[in-house]
Amino acid sequence: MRKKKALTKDRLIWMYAQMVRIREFEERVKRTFVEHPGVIRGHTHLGDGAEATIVGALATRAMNDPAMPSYRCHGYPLVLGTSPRKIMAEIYGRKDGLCGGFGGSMHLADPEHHFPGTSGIIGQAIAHATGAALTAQVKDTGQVVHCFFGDGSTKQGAFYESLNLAAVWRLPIVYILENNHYQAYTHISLEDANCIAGDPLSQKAQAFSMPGVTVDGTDPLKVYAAVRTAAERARSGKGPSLIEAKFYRLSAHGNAITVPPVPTQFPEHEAVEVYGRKAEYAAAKKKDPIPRFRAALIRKGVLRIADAKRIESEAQAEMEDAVQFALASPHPTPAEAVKYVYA
Amino acid sequence: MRKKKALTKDRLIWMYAQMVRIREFEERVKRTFVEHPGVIRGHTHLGDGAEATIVGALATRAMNDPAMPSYRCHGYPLVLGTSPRKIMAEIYGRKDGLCGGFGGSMHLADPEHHFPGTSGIIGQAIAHATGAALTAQVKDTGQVVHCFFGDGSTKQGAFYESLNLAAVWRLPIVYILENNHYQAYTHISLEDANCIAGDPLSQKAQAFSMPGVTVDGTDPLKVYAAVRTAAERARSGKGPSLIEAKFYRLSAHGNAITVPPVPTQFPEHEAVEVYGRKAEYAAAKKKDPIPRFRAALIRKGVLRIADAKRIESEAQAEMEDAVQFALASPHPTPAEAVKYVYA
Amino acid sequence: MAREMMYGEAIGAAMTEEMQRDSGVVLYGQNLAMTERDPMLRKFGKKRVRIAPISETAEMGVAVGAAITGLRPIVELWMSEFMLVAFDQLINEAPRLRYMSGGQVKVPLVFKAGYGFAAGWAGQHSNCIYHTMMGIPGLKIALPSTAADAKGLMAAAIRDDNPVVYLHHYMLTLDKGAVPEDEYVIPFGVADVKREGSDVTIVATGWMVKKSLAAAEVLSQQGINAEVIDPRTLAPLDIKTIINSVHKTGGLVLVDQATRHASAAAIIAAEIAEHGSKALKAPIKLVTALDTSIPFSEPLENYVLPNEEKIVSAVKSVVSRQAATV
Amino acid sequence: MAREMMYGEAIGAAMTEEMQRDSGVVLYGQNLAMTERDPMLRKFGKKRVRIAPISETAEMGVAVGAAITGLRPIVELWMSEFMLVAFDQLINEAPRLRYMSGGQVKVPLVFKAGYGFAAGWAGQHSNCIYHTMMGIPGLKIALPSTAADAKGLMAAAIRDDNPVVYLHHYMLTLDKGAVPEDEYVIPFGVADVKREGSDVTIVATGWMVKKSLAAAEVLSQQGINAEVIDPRTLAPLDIKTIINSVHKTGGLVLVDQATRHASAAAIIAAEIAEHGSKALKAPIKLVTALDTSIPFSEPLENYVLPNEEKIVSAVKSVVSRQAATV
Ligand SMILES: Cc1ncc(C[n+]2csc(CCOP(=O)(O)OP(=O)(O)O)c2C)c(N)n1
Ligand SMILES: Cc1ncc(C[n+]2csc(CCOP(=O)(O)OP(=O)(O)O)c2C)c(N)n1
Ligand SMILES: [Mg+2]
Ligand SMILES: [Mg+2]
Repeated sequence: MRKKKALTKDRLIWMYAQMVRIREFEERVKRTFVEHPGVIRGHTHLGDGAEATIVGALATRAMNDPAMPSYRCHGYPLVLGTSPRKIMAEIYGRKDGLCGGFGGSMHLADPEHHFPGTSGIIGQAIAHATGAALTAQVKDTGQVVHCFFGDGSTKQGAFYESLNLAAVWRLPIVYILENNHYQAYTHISLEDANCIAGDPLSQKAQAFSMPGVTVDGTDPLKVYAAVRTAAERARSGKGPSLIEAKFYRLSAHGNAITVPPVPTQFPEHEAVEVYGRKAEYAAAKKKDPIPRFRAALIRKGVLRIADAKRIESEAQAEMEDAVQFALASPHPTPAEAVKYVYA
Repeated sequence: MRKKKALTKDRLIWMYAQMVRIREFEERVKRTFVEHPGVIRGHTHLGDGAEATIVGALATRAMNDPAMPSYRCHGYPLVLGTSPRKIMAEIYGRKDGLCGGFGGSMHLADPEHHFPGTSGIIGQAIAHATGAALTAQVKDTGQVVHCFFGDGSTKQGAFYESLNLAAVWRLPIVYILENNHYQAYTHISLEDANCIAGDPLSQKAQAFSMPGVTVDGTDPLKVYAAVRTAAERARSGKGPSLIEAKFYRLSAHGNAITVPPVPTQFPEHEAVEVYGRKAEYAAAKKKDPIPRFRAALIRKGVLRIADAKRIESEAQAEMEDAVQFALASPHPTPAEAVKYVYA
Repeated sequence: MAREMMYGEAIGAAMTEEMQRDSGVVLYGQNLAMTERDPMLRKFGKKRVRIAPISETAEMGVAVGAAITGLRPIVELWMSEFMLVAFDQLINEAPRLRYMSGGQVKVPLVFKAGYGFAAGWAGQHSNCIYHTMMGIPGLKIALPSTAADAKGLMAAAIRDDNPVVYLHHYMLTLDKGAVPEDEYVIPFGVADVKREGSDVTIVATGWMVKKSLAAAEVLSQQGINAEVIDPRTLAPLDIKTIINSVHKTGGLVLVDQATRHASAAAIIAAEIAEHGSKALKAPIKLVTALDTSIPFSEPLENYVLPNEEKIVSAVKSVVSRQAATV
Repeated sequence: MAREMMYGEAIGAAMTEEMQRDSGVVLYGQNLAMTERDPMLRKFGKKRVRIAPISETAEMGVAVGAAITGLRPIVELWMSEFMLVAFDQLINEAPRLRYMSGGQVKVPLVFKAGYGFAAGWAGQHSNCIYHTMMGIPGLKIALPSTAADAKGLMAAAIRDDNPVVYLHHYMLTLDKGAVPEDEYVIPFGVADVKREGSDVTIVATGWMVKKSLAAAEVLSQQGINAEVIDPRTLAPLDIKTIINSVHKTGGLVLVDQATRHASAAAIIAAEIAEHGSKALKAPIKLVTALDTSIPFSEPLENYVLPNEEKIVSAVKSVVSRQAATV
């Protein structure tokens, strides 16, 4: 096996910056519910807590590898290069949104930045990502697809069917199982047989004789290492792998589901709100990937405090600008609604 | 663990007789295509080769345990006590058929004999069987459901979803994976990732941290032992198991699919017809479970040759009678077709 | 005795009452009964009230298998579109098993789901897909428009020996109405005249009943007296009440939140075209969603969905053509 | 140049030609290309022609993902009902992704499946479920009734930049007809007049076109000259050709192998009721399957399905009512 190049200092700093950008973006989405009530409609899901997994995985990208997550999808395109302005405007349902206001928070798509689209229906996008890997294989592009989905989604048939098919066809794809311990309001111990038995969810890979590993999803370097190995395997024609990244979602599943005219708002995390387990949530907060990665980089001398602060304030400014841009963007013209039905 | 009672001599002979009955029945279904062309319409699937698995599993039944297989379903109700006359008449589409001619070969149902029904859609009946196990658990009947399905069916999402749910709810069910090496015309090595890797399909159980074992499905005693352990586990509230029984389907998948007025007929086995692998088929024939079990029982002094012959000629007479009965049965009255839509 | 109740509450009341009445009724679904404090769990225990994994195929298939072996499951599916991942169980299993068995088994179950959530849920969560379930012999479909109907139809759904899809409208969840406190069962296949009128007939379901009643108020101020009918169940479908009304009014406007070719309105129009066309003094008019998926942004969403104004103008055009015929 | 070809062959011919034309077209499905001898495999190689496991959700979902990233997949699904286990991909993914992306992606794919196999396949394999796919904006549906149409519509389906469900009728597989040998593409949304006539209009699809043409022959011997129209695609649906015909004939019989409320016939009836009722001299009549699942036994199956006699008698009743109007 060829020796793996270590991540450069610049790359590590880039990774930290991306994590911060995601966090700052999501924070502003969340704040919008308070500061601009009514501006965000429907159901919006945040990626705070997932930053290390998202960035650790995407840091391994090469050859324009596509990223295909679920409806909890704000973070990925931010890393791929999509303008936060467009993402925020989409979440606000504005004309300048990434999808012109047609898709919203759950349905971001930016094919130009190798983000082909998402689905709001559990598990189904795992098959789509597998299809993107088919394209890569047939067209011999050298790409590896990064497919992200939740722990809950592994209870959907689409997950198993896709993994078997990808293994049989040896498709170039890495399946990244984001185990954030919850599917919506349900703790994983209430619905997953592996979890109940005390086994890792990566064990599901054995149903397809596929490599399956579990990593600490709060550590971007651990995620990086695992995904990199899997991506190399995939790129060399050896087929898919399953990587379970364990972390904790830091906000509630999504904004509370309300019926108009009751305004939408963001509740407390389910650990507290539903299960009354404050200690569990407090412990998770302590493992927040961002301060931990920051501290580690500073400890290793990769990052100086001043640089960290600059990164943070730049991200804040960038995301604040995204909010202002989105607020200023007009709504789409009603009659345009009949566009885009057919190609 | 309490000591397992050995099978009595009578029970072993009963097992042999059931295997012979299934074989004789299926032989007559197959012959009908030649001897009475046009009498069987649609798609008919035979269980020859599966006898050891069917009988070995069902010999463990207790407390009116239900059996729920796929559309390849003639053998099971024969063992449960359904009259072969009624089954044959159903396959011929007659009024005296088990389902009055409404269901046909793929949709036998005999709830009185604990055979609640089948589905022709791959994988879906695995969920139904899981539901029957829910009934047993909620009503506290002590029953264990015997759920049978093919190797191909493990490629359907319903399989995985059902096993996880059954594990989480600890339902009293035994999942019996009939690995007959083919799904229709496709050899398992073309579609199953475990098989391609040289691993047993019972490994899929690990996706649910569930016991999974592979047994020789041509030996009814091996199947019996494995299913018995699993059934005891299920009956004692410990939840489901997966048992892979490996055997070989001895006839083609089903009658050739023809468009009227081209008559239906039975082709050669796919190993020969599709893949040209005559040796494979010949080897499977040598492992035919019936002569092997016969020889074993005779060797052990359980069965005398004379008794074996009596069993065989009785089964032949019984199944010949079923054919005559079914041929003589009238077709249902057309206007009855609108019955049974609603309860 | 009736009590003011929200539509959502009324559904829960019927479920609770029926579960009290019949110990064979079980309830499960995703994200319900998560903790011991859950009121249904406390009332009916862990055997009868369960949380399920995100596995609609298993959830719905388990219900089918449980139903044919003696339980009466209610599956909470939340949004009707989620059933699509398991549609075989709805279309090709639950309604077929009795028939294929020659009447030997019955399949008493309720698939409960909300629909039509026109509140920014975008392209995959807020469409109307009930037409996919129509014309499936063996399957019944209820879609209540008021709190009282919500209760009475749920009770009937649970008692029915056939598979029933019970579709509640998300936009009506908080709407209040008088609901009978005692046992209240609304027979399937009986349309309800929500407003009597003499000039024109409006047929609508779910949220569109509310919109149609609002439109009828506007129209009455303009001297047009519209009758508003809610079929309440799409299968069985009570065409007779609609034909009787059309015989009285001579005009028919069909309002449906679905797209045109996915609407129950089109099915009703076909029935009237075949069996009631003599009574019509003007052609039928359909008011449906435009032919798009539901867009996210509010102005787009509003544009594609039927509303009061669209109903008013459709009714007026029908009434004016009726007048031209006389 | 045309050549006599079977309906089934014509489909294969179109697929082969289109795969030759465009290297982005790939084909996969269960139980195909099992060995190296497979002709499609030999022509197009292992990358473009593949066998798939029994995993409709993955098969169809993979097609969606491949389509949005640049391939044009054809998925062989064999029987339309098998799609039900993966219906979300058909109804809620393939047709929605373009719209939700604000027009950024396109989803060029073909879901190919047979249907209506009235040959003893019983309750789960021989129903008609195309109505479930109607009214789904973004989705197109083709269902050819002749060998030539089979070729021309398949070519169009593969070239279309949108998801297309291509439904071929099993009972027509061996039927022969003249098929253009060169490139032959039939535009979607253009109905075909299969038989010209002046007295009454019959609209039918698939196998029912054949039955309707046979009925028209019988009727012509009785002095009734029926026009037979095949819409060929249900989405888009060419209503104009039907309305024009009705303007000529004054009478309309809609024949559909599906049950009444699951029929395309009902949708067409609704369109005519709204937009063409003036031309009608008698009420529309629907000839559909009876409201049952398809029973196994032959006499039962025959009883529930539409046939020549039922069509003839429906046409006669319409024609006699037309006459009464004049
Ligand atoms: C088929 C289907 N069933 C149910 C839902 C409702 N739903 C939306 S998000 C969600 C939880 C998903 O959990 P997980 O996969 O762990 O992802 P996470 O939200 O934790 O990132 C559920 C059940 C859905 N969208 N689709
Ligand atoms: C959802 C679905 N897809 C495809 C089919 C067609 N089909 C019928 S039987 C069969 C093969 C099943 O193989 P397996 O599960 O191994 O059972 P076996 O026939 O070998 O007993 C297939 C693919 C179907 N009935 N349902
Ligand atoms: Mg999760
Ligand atoms: Mg098999």
